[in-house]
Amino acid sequence: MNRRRAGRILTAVLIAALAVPLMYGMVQLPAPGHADAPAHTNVSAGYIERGAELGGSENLVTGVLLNFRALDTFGEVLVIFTAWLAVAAVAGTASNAERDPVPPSPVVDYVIRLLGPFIAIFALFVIVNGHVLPGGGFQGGVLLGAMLILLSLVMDAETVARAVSARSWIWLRATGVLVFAMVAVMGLPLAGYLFGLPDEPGLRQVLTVALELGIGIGGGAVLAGLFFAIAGADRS
Amino acid sequence: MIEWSHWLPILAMLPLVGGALTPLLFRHRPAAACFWAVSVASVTSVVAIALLLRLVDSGGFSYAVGGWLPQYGIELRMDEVGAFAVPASLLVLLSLVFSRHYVARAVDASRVSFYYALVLINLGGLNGFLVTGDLFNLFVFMEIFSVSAYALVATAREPIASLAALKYLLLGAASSLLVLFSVGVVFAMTGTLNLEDAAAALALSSPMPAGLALAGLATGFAVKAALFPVHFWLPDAHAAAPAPVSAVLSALVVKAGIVGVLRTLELFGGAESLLQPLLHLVVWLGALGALGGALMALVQRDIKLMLAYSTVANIGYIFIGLGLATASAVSGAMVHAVNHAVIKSALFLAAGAMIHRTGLRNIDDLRGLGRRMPVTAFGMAFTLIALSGAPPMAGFTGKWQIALGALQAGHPSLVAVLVIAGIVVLAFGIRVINALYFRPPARVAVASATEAPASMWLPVLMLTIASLALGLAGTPMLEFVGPAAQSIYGTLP
Amino acid sequence: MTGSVTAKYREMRVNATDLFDLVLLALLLTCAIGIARLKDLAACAILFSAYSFILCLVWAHRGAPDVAMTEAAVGAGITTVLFLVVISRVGRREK
Amino acid sequence: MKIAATALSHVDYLVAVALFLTGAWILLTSGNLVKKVIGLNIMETSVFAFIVTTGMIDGGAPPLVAPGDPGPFASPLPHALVLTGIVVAVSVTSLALVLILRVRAEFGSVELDEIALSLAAGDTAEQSERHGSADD
Repeated sequence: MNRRRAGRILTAVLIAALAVPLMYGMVQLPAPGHADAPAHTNVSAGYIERGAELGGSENLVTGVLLNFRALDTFGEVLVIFTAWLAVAAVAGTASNAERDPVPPSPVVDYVIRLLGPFIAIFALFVIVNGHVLPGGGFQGGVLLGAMLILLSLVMDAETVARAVSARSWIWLRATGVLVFAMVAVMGLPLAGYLFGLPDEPGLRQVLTVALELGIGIGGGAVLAGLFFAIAGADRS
Repeated sequence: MIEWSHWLPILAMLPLVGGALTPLLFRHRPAAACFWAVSVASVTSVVAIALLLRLVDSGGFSYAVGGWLPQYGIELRMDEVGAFAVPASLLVLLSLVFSRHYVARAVDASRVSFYYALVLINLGGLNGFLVTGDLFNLFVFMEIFSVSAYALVATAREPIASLAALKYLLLGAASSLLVLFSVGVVFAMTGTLNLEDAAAALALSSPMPAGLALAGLATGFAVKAALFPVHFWLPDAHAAAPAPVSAVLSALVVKAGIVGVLRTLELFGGAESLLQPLLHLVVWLGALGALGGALMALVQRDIKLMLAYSTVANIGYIFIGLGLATASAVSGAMVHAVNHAVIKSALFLAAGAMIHRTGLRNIDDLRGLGRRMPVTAFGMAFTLIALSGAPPMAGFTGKWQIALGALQAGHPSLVAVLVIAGIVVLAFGIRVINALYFRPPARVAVASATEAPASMWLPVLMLTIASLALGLAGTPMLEFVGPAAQSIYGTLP
Repeated sequence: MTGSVTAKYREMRVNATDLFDLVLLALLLTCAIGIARLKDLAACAILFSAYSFILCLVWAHRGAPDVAMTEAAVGAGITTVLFLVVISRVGRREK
Repeated sequence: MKIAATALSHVDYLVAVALFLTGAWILLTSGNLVKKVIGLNIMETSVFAFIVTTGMIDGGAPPLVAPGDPGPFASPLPHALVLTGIVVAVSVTSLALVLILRVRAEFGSVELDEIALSLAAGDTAEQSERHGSADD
């Protein structure tokens, strides 16, 4: 107990010692919100000036994610797929999930079952409108995942997990990676560079929505998979 | 005719997508998964070698992903640091070959395809990390290889593996955050994420927030590289992981931390006044790590723990070289990073083959194994001597250059540190060799052991030969990294 | 339809730090310190959810609706659910 | 007075630092593994908060750019970075939680003190066994 106390005091000293230079350094950064800070005048200015036209998305965040910095987003899709691979490799697979012994109240049960389809439609709306509205593939995917998790709370994880065969689940989870890789390779003939999107607006639109859908479905399936694996992990 | 530079993103994408496909295609067929993984790694190695030849031929080149101007999109580039992708791909390839029989025993059959997928994704993350010229992209690829590395440690069946992996994860995630925080600071200061652009802007900027970013990046990458005193996650994680994973982690994943430090030095090359104090600190931490790691290795009884501590020592050498900041020391450090990768993966694979055949991992228990497993034991003995830095072999070149650099920089005491650490390494090497060859078997498992299958001893043998060949090729290697070592430090002597 | 929604988002202009922001930031700190002090893990997880939700308000108010949306779903939603599932299995008291 | 003005203009950054340090405190001092992961998450979100703030602009609209809108707009780049960061964070968190469940299954606890005790007990058992058998 004494040792723990000494450790806490030592940590407190360490953190206090860190706090001073951190705070001192941070207040010397350009103040947030000022239009003449480098964060706004350099690359960002270019994005805002011509990003919508060149990137093909009025929502510049989507343009940056899917077009300008597509490789980062590919990495992001891969990280979350890797997380599922990792969880599955460590914990066992979804089929080991066992039902939660405490049934939820009938009201919760009813409300969630009622909400399910609406959440799914909203998720789809968020996914396909990502280029004009806030939102996009991953946000919609999270909503899809959240819907599956909610459903598995009232229906029991195994029923939801088994709604689709184990084999299809894996393919669904990899959708993001596979679609992204395909669009990236198509960039070579269409735009001259890997990860490039074509200049022709119609085709670019189609590929953007394909990317969003891939990321959304893949992300949602992965998040649900993470939940299934964790919910049943210690009994595998 | 496709432009050469298009292969640069493919270097990373190929193992990443190949890895993602592994559980999709071969979930219930471990042997096919292995074959697939080996094929993907082979093709990646060919791509890496072709890019290296291109680099030697025509100097560095870059690729604008998506065709955007570098600062708006992401720039990938091939330079002398990126050339580390060649040993990375080849070492992962050999580890995958080795895994074939090892994993069948060490990992549940239903999870074998996940194992191969994670190894390939790890390689993809490493390759991307090596060739990217963008700060945030560096972070993304770092997370790819980190997350897969945490999981790979936990694929081992030993109970301690999950705890070691969790410790690795908590520390690794905190260090990644420091890197991300610094990326944010650099963005707030310069408004760009491109390494070259940001470096140019940082050279002109005010010292304090830049110092914050430098400290964050240096600490973050030092944790990933297991520099003393933030090395404590390494021994458990590397010892608990399955042997081929230990080889990849010790040879490559900690080296990615070194590469991160190299990129940091590049980023702050123009801000000499900030770099100097940090470099001094790094030299002495490296010296402490070299001595401490070697001594800790000497007292270990578990052979994999011994090798893991020796990695801490070698990371110490490399940091001494980087911190000295003279041309010969830095090129020595870069060459030693490659040589140590080859030697240490040979050692971990040999140790893995012994554990696979006998189920024993204690050095005293392994005695007398030299006769029973001649090729593996020879590989281990030979590379242990190479590790100590004996002249014609691979460990020598880098350490010699670092020692020369220490003398040039006026630190003769560092040479003493290097020599003492080398003697300690030789001492534990002799201890193992003595046990393997000059002691009678004490365990039934040793007396009845036979040589490991060819998929195990062949990689060990190839790495053993490589550890001699790289030693003989010391001068060309130094010449190759020379320009990079010069340019990394910008204005420094 | 999307046009009118977009217009609504455009009206969400950021002002220089005002009282609303300061209150939110203070709440954030309170939540974080509460998590540090509480010994009940389930309470910590719920508090983390609240923390994420406040953060999401801050970001919505800072001109980042995309990030706010993601944080609301991931931080306040999925991460919290994962925490609660794990806590229900490992016990909710911290020693 | 000047200090107060600077602190107010940088209040977001200062709060981010304070949150980062609080998270670090939880990560370092808590003996409970789940609590450590919560601390890690607080650290992560604090860094995200900092990065989002770098893109903020006074009087600016969200980066939804339609022709004819004069701006100013918040910078989209930090938002994109943070979106990626959030995904990475949830990935790492879920892996950590699964590892915690496995640690719990193997050591019967998620408290570091208790795990250390059971590890020490296991070690001495192993050593005495080794002592008996390897004594040739």
